Amino acid sequence: MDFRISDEQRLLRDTARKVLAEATGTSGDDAWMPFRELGWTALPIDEAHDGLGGSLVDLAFLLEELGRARCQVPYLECCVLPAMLLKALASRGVAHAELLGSLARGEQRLGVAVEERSSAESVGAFSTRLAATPSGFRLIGEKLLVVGGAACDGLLVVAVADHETCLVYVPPDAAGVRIRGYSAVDGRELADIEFVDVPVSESAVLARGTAVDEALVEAQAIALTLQCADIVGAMEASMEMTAEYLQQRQQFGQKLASFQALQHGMAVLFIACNEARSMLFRALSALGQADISLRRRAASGCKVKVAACARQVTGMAVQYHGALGMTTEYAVGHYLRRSIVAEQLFGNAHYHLAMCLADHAAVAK
Amino acid sequence: MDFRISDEQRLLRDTARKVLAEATGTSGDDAWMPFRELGWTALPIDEAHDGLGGSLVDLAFLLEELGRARCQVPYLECCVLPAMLLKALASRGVAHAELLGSLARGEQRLGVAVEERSSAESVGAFSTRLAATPSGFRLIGEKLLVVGGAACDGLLVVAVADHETCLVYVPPDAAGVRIRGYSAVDGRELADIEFVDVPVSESAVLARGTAVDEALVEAQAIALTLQCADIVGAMEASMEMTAEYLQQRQQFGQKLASFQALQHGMAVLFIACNEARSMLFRALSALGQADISLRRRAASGCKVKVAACARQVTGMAVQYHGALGMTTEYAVGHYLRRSIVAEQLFGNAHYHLAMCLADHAAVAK
Amino acid sequence: MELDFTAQEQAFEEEVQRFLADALPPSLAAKEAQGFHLHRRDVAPWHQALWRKGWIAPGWPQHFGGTGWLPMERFLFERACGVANAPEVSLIALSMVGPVLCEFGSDALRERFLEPIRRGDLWFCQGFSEPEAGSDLAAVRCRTRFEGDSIVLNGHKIWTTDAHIADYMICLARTSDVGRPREGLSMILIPMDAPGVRVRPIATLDGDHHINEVFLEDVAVPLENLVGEVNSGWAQARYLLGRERTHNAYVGMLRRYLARFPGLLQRQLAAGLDARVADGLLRDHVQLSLDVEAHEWSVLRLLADEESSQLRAGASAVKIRGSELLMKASELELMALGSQVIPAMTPAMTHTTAQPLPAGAGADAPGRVTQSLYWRAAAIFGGTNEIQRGIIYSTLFHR
Amino acid sequence: MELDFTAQEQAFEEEVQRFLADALPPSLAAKEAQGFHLHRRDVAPWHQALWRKGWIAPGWPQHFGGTGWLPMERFLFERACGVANAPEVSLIALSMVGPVLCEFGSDALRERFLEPIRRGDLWFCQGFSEPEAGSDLAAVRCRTRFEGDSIVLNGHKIWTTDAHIADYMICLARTSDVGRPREGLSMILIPMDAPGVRVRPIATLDGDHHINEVFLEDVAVPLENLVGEVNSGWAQARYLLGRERTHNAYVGMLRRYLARFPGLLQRQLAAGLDARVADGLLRDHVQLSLDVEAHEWSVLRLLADEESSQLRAGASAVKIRGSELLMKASELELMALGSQVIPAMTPAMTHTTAQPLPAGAGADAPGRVTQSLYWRAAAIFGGTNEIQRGIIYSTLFHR
Repeated sequence: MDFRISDEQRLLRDTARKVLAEATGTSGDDAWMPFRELGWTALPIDEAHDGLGGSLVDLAFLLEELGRARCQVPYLECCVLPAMLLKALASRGVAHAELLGSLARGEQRLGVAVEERSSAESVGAFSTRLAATPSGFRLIGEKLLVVGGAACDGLLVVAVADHETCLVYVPPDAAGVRIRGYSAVDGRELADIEFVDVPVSESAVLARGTAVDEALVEAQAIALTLQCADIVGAMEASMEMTAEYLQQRQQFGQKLASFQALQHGMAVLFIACNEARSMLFRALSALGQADISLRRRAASGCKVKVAACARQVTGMAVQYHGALGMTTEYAVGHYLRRSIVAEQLFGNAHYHLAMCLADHAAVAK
Repeated sequence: MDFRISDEQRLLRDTARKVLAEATGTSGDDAWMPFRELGWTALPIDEAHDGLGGSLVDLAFLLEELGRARCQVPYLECCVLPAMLLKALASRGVAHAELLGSLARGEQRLGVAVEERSSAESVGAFSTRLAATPSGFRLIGEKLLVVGGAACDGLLVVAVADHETCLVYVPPDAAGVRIRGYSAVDGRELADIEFVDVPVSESAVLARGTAVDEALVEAQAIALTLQCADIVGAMEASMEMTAEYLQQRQQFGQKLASFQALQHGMAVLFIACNEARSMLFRALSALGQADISLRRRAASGCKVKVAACARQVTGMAVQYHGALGMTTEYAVGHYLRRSIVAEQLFGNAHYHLAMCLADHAAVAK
Repeated sequence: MELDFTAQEQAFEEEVQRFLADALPPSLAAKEAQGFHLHRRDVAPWHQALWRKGWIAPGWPQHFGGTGWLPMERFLFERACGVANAPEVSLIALSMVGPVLCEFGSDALRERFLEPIRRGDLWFCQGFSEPEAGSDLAAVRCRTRFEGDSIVLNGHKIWTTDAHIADYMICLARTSDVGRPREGLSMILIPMDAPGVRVRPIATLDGDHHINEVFLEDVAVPLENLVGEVNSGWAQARYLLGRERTHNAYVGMLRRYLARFPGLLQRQLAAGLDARVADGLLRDHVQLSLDVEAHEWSVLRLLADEESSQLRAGASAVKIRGSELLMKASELELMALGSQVIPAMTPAMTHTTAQPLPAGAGADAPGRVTQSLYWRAAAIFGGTNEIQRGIIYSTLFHR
Repeated sequence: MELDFTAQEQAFEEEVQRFLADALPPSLAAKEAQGFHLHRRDVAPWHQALWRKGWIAPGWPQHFGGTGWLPMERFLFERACGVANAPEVSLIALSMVGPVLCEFGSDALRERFLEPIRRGDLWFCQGFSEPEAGSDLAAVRCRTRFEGDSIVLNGHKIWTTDAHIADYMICLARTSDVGRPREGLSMILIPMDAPGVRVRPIATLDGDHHINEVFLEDVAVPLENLVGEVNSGWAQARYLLGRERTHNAYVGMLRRYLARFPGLLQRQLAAGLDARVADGLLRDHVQLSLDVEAHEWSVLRLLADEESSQLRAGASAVKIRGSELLMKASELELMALGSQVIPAMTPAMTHTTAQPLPAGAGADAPGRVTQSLYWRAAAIFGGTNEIQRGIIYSTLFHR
C-alpha cells in the first residue's frame, strides 16, 4: 500500500486544475475540447482501443479536479461510464471495439439511459422494452435523468426483451427518439428521452442477459465511486475557499479567522474532508476485488459517507461566508448546489445505506 | 398555558434542593426520612387517602431535585410508581385505599416488580404466573431490576393467571421470596426477586385483567416522564457545575472560560438542557389527555429526547472537566453514570423510538 | 404552572383555522407550499382578507389597529397560518416599521404610514446590513448630512429583501460620529423612488430573486422621515429585537413540513420507492418530529414565562434550533424525493403550462431545493447561529 | 499510488493471526474482551509469548531488539491484536521509555533498562501531568535540585496510570527556570520504591483502579537516571508525540467492537429483544461500520503517505475520531444490551464464582459500562479533542 501520488498523476492533476480553471464558463463542444486534446477521453480505455489505459485512481484524480472546478462537462456520464460498461461487457466476451475506440478518440459522447420513472434504481426492473419486428426490433419506453443526453452522439439504452436485460445502441436522431433537455439545480445538463417505436437493428443490440446485468452493476459501482471523487474535489475546494475567506473578512474589529469557535469549526470540516478522501481511497481499492458484490457494497458505502461529509462541509462553508455565501456571485454556494445534485444522482445516502443494510443482513444470515 | 412556577412549587423546589443537598451520603431509612417528614410520600396521593394531592408538575419539580442531588432514594420507584398504579386501578373501580394511605403516610415503601428475563418490556407477555391452589394461589417466577426491591415493605408483582394479567401484593418476607440485591452503576439499589411457590391469598390479588394492563401503561407513562424530570435535574446541575469549573480552571495562562470554542460548547449544552426541559413539560401536559395511547407516546418521545440530550450534556460536562471529570472524587462524573443508568431503566431511547415509530406507522395506516 | 392550552386558547385556534379555511385562497396556499418566493401581488389577496378581518397587525398596540392578542394567541395564529400554507404578509412593514412607529414615531409619521401599511398599500424593505456591517450592526457607515429641512444620505445597503418591490426603506444610518459607534445611529424612512436610490438585484443560491443591494447617492428625504429622536436608532433596533423573540423559531413552517411528510412518503412508495429506504426516512421523520415538539415547547415557554432570566438565551436558542430543524426537515424531503429534485425548477414550470416539468419530477418536487437552500439563510440573517451561541454564553454564564 | 495491501503485507497479517491463534491464551483474551482494566500479572503470559517470538518491541530500532517492521506492518500487527482481544503489554515501557532510551539514553541506561523491559521484568508509569499542567505540559512544575551525584525531586504528579504496580516512573521535571518554560524540562527515571515516593489511588468513573496521584517528596535518584541532555525533556516528549501518530486511533479496538456486535445483537434477539428495536440498532451499526472504515483508511494514509504536509493535522484528526467512534461503538453496545448493563459489575463477578451476576445480565454485559466510561478518557488524555482541533487549525489554516 502506497499513497504517494505518482509523477504522472501529479501532472494529470496539475494540468487538469490549470486547464479546467481556465475553461470555466465554456460550454458545449468547446468545453469538451480539452478532454479530447489532453487525452482525458482516452484515459478510461485500454491501449488496444486507442486508450491510455489509465487506472481508476488516475480517473479519480481527474474527477476531483472536475469537482473542484465545478466543471459541467458530463465526462463521467458520457465517457467514463459508457467506457466502463463496454469494458465490463468485453471482459464477459461481448466486444464492441469500435465504440470503445470512438469514445477514446473523443469521436462519440455516449449518453447512458438507465433510470426510469419509478424504477428506484433496482437492477433488472426496467419497463423500457425491445419488441421483435419482422425486420429487427423496436424500442418503446422512457428514460429519465440521462446526464448529457441532449448533447451526445449516441445513446446506450438499457431495455428488456424476452425477460432479458439488453443494451441497445440508439442514435439520438433516430426516428421516434424524443429528447427533452433541462438543467439541473447546479447547471449540469440532463435529458428525459422517450422512445416511440424506435426501429433498432439486430447489430444495435450490443449485449443481452446476465452479461448486461453484471456489467451495469460493475460500471455503476465505478461511476458511483468516481462521482464521489468529484464530490471530494468540490468539498475540499469549498473548505479551502472558506479558510481563505475567514482570513480576509473582518467583523467586530478582527479577522473572522481569529475566532476560536470558527477555527475549531474549520478543524471539523477538515476531518470531514479527510474522511471523505479516505473513504474514496477505500472504495477505489475495493473496486479491484474479484467479488462483484464487495465492489457494489464498497461503492454504496462510499456514497453514504462522502455524501454526508459533503453535506456538512459545503453547508458549513456557506454558513461561514455569511450572507455572501447565499449569493450566486460567490463560488462557495455553487459547491453546495453541486453537492446537492451529486447526492441525489446515482442514489442518495438513504438509498445506499439501505443497500449496505440489506447486504449486511444478508451476510449476517 | 402558564409556565410560571407557583409559590408552593417554588417552596417545594427550594426546600428539596436544600434538604437533599444536606442529606447527601445518607442511606437506607435515614435517607427516606425527609421524604416522609416533608410530606413528599404524600405528594402523589390524593387527600382522601392522607395524601397532599400534588400534581404531576409538583412531582416533576421534586424529581428534578432528586436528579440534581444525585439522590439514591427510590422515591419514584417505591412511592410514586406504586401510588400511580393504585390510583389508576382506583379510577377503574378497583380501590385499595389502605395501601394508598400507607404509601402516603410513608409507612410502606412498595417495590414494583414488572420486568422479567427477556420480557423486553412488552406489556402482557409475563411468564411469572399465579397458580390456583385449594387454599388460594401460589406465585411462581422471577422478576428483575426491581428498584428498591431489597429494602421495601411490600412488593406489587405483575403476574399472569388464566391468561389475565394480575397485580399481586407480596410481603418481601413471605415464604419462597428470594431477594438478591445489588447496586447499579450509579449506586442505586436494585434487586432480582425469585418467587418459589409463594403462597398468595385471594385478598392479596389486588386486581385482574384489562384494568391491570391499562393501569400499568398509565403508571409507567407517568414514571417514565418523571424519570425524565430526574434526568433533567441531573443534566442541568451537570451543566452549571461545568460552567463554574470553566471559570476556575486555568490552562495556557487563561481561564478555560475565556476560550470561545468552550463558550460555544456551553451554549450547545444549554440548548440541550433547554430542549430536554421543554420536552418534559410537553409530556407532563400530554399526561393530562384522555387518550391513553397519546400519553404513552408522549412519554416515549420524552424519553427519546431527554435521554439523547442527557447523553450529550453529561458526557460533554465530563469532557470539559478534563481528567478531573474522569474521577469519582468529582461530582460531574456521577451525573454521567446516573444518566447512563436512567437511560437503560424503563427502556432506552432506541426502544422508545421504536415505540414511537410503531405508533406512527399505525397512525399512518 | 398550567401546561394545557386553555379552553379560550383552543377556541381561538379553532377560530383562526376556520378563518384560514374560509379566507385563504387555495391557489395561493398551493403556491406558498411549493416554497418559491412570492411576489407582493401574489400575497395581496391574503393581505386584504386579513385586513378586512382586522387581523393584519397582531403585534401593534390595539389603539393603532392591533388585535390585542396575548403572545400565546399570536403564536397560535402564526402556527395555524404556517400549517395552512398561508404566506407571510409584508413582514418588514407590519413587524418592524409599524411597531417602531407606534413606539417611537411622531403623530405625523403614524398618520402617514400606519393605515396604508395595514391596508397593504405600502411595502417596506429593511436597510440595516452593509457590506462591512453584517453581524456587527454598530459598524453601520451609511452617512447623513442635514441640509435645511432634509437629510441627505449616502451609503450602500446590502441583503435588502424586496428592495425591488418596496415603496419605502427603513434605513439605519449614521447621524453622529461622537461616542460609541452604536450611539450615532438613526432610523430614517426613504421612499424607494427618491432620486439617488439605485437597486441592484443579488441572485441567491435558491434561484429566486428576493434580495438586493441598495446604493444611496445624495438621497434627500424630509427631516420628518427620521423616526423618533436623532441617534436613537440602536435603541429602536434593540426594541425590535427584544419583542420578536420567537418569530425566527419557524414553528408554523416546521409543522407544515412535518404534516406533509407522511403523505409525500406514501406517494413515493406508491411510485416505487424501496421500502427499506422508506423505513430509514420514516425513522428520521419520527426523530425530527420529536425534535420539533421539544422546539415548539421551548417557544411556548418563552411566550408564557414572564419571569425567567433566561429569556434572551432562550430566544437565541430557538433561533438556532429553528434554522437547524428547518434545514433538516427540508433535507429530509429532498432525501425522500431523491433524483426528482435534481432538475432546476422555476415557478413558471408549475404555475403556467408554458414550461413542462421534467418527466421524473412529480408534483411534490418543484420548489423543494429552492426552499431548502433558502433555509440556509435562516442560520445567517438576523444574527448568525455563531453570534447566537455567543449571546447564550454571555447571557447565562459570563462573569 | 497503490491502494491494495501487498502480497507481503497480507502474508504478514496472516502470520500474525496464526501466532495470535497459537499463543494468546483464550482465558486472557476473554478477560480482555470484557474490558475491565487488566493487571500486570494478567498480561504477563502474553508478554512472555511476544518476547519469545521476538515481537515484544516492534517500535524499537532493530539493533536494540525491535522487529524492523515498516509502519504498515506495525499497524497490521496492532489491528490483528485488537481484533483478537490481545491486551496491550506494558505500553509505557515499550512505547515510551524504550524508544526514548534508544534515541536519547546513555549506553549505561540502555544496558540497565532495555533488556528487562523487553523481558517484562520492569513495568513503568508515566509522570508527565500535574494538577496545573494538564493539556499544557510546558507548565510542569515538579522541582529538582542537584546534590552531588543525585537529583532530588519534589513534585505532584497526577493521572498516573499503573503507578501502583510500576517499578519505575519516567518523570518530566523542571531542571531550569531560565528561558521559555518548555526549555527547562528533563526526563528522569525514578524507582517507585525510592524513599519519598507516595502513590495515592484515584478512583475513576469506570469503577476500576488504574490511575493515581504520585507525590514526590525529596526523592533522590542518581544523576545517571536523567535521560539524555539536561533540559531536553520537551524535545524528548515531542519526539514521542511525533512517532506515535496512529496508536490513539484505536483501529484494532474499533474493529473488535464491530466484529462482535452482530453476534451480540443475535443473542439479544434470541433473548427477546424487540425486532423493531434491533432494526434501529443494526442501522446504527452499519453507519458506524462505514465511519470506522473511513477512519481506518485515514490511519492507513498517515502510515503510508510520507510526503504529505498534513501529517500533524491528520494525526490529530484520527485521535479525535478514534475517541468519538469508540464512544459511539461502546454506547451502541449499551443500547443493544439495554437494562442488562444497569448492575455495577466487577471482574470478581465474572472471573470467580464468589459473586454471581445479577439474573438479568447475560454473558455480554459485564465490563460494558466500565469500558464505555473508560473511553471518555480517550477524548481527554494525550491532549483533549479541543486541543487537537486547535492543532488542526493552526497546522493547516493559520497564517
